[in-house]
Amino acid sequence: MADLRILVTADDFDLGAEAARLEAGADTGAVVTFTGRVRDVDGGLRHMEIEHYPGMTEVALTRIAEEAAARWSLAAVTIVHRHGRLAPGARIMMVGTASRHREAAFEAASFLMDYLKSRAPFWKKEVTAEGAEWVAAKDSDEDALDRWT
Amino acid sequence: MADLRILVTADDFDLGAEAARLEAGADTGAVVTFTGRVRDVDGGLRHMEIEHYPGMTEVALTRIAEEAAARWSLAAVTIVHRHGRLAPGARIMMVGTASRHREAAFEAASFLMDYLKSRAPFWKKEVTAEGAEWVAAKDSDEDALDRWT
Amino acid sequence: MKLQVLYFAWLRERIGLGREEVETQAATIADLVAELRAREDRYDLAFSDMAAVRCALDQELVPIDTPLGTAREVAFFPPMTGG
Amino acid sequence: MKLQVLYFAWLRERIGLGREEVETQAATIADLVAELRAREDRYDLAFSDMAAVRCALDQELVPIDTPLGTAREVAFFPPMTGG
Repeated sequence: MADLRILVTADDFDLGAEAARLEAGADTGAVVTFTGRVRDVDGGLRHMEIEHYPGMTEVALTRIAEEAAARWSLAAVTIVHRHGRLAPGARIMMVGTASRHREAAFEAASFLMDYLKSRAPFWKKEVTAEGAEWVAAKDSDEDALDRWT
Repeated sequence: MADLRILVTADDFDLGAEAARLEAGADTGAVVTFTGRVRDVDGGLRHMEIEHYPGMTEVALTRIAEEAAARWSLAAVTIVHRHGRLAPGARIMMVGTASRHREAAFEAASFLMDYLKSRAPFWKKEVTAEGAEWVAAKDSDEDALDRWT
Repeated sequence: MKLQVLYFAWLRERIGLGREEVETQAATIADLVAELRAREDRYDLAFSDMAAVRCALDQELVPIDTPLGTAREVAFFPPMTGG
Repeated sequence: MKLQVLYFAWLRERIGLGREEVETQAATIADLVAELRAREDRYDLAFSDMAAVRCALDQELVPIDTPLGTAREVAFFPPMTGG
């Protein structure tokens, strides 16, 4: 069974340390990580606020990780997601997968991201000089799930 | 134009530092990394030796990175590949991509790996108690290129 | 029965609270929404576009017509935007 | 003409050297291989299965029937196994 690590935190995380943890098994040949970060496209972003649903968040992320581990041969899965106030450039979240082979590690990481985007209870709000606005969900994110069903 | 970083080295590398470098642009929302590592499946591996073709290696890796940057909208591409003697568990190489969106970062990283496997002049040799053996190329690695053409 | 009802993101902001205890005889989540909307304008406004509302029953995503059954917690929120 | 000829991995091991200067009038890489095979058994052995040999001309992967032209460096090696 894959080693699952789920972390929901206000704090920043250390990608190098998370990757080192993923690499730990003797049979792990491939580690893929995805890191999401607060973009500041127009230069006007003061900060981002991420709200979540404590309790359900951990349950939802664990379920998504378990689903990935059931579909691909994985030694380890990591999901870290921050909440609270994040400055432009800050890391928001990461997923990581460890496997024998690159295909499984890549596909599982992509799967985790697609499900996390639309099925984990996080909501982003962007605060600019003009005010605050909740980020709208994209149809393309919902559509991305189709390729896994 | 994407920021390309190509490094061929005998030394280990710091994935966290490489990822931080990839994250540097204001417009980067997504960073994907792949790390390859010496597996010891049967417990009998003493070490791996990686030979390469100095001169051609850098040219080939740069060309692969440029091709990825031409196909996807990327802020940065990193390829690091080690050579020489590597112990079981050691990191062999990494690729990293930075983009606005996750799809481009994932696809480009997968593309880089597929080309690097079959088009960059590296050769792996496994040394066990029984002797030394050059790793055979896999048909599946050659076939993996088909999806990009 | 007594239910914990939770609101997130702009639903929380429009209704003006994140959690409340509700006494209800509603059979389904949709019935509960109808009861809440009848209460006060802020609820009516928050739930005016149900296509933009998702719900969870005891922390599991479910359709709006799901029976409340013996659930203890219902949550309402917009489509998720994590990652 | 004078060419730098390089060998890697098991080609290097079978031939017993990694690099040599070769004086040749060969028109193509395939012609050069034929010349080398005629020289000594160790070359003949190394090049006995050309399906397992790849080549580069001035550090660029090319087919075996590529003309040598004004190239200065030819390399022979098995299929690559990086990554």
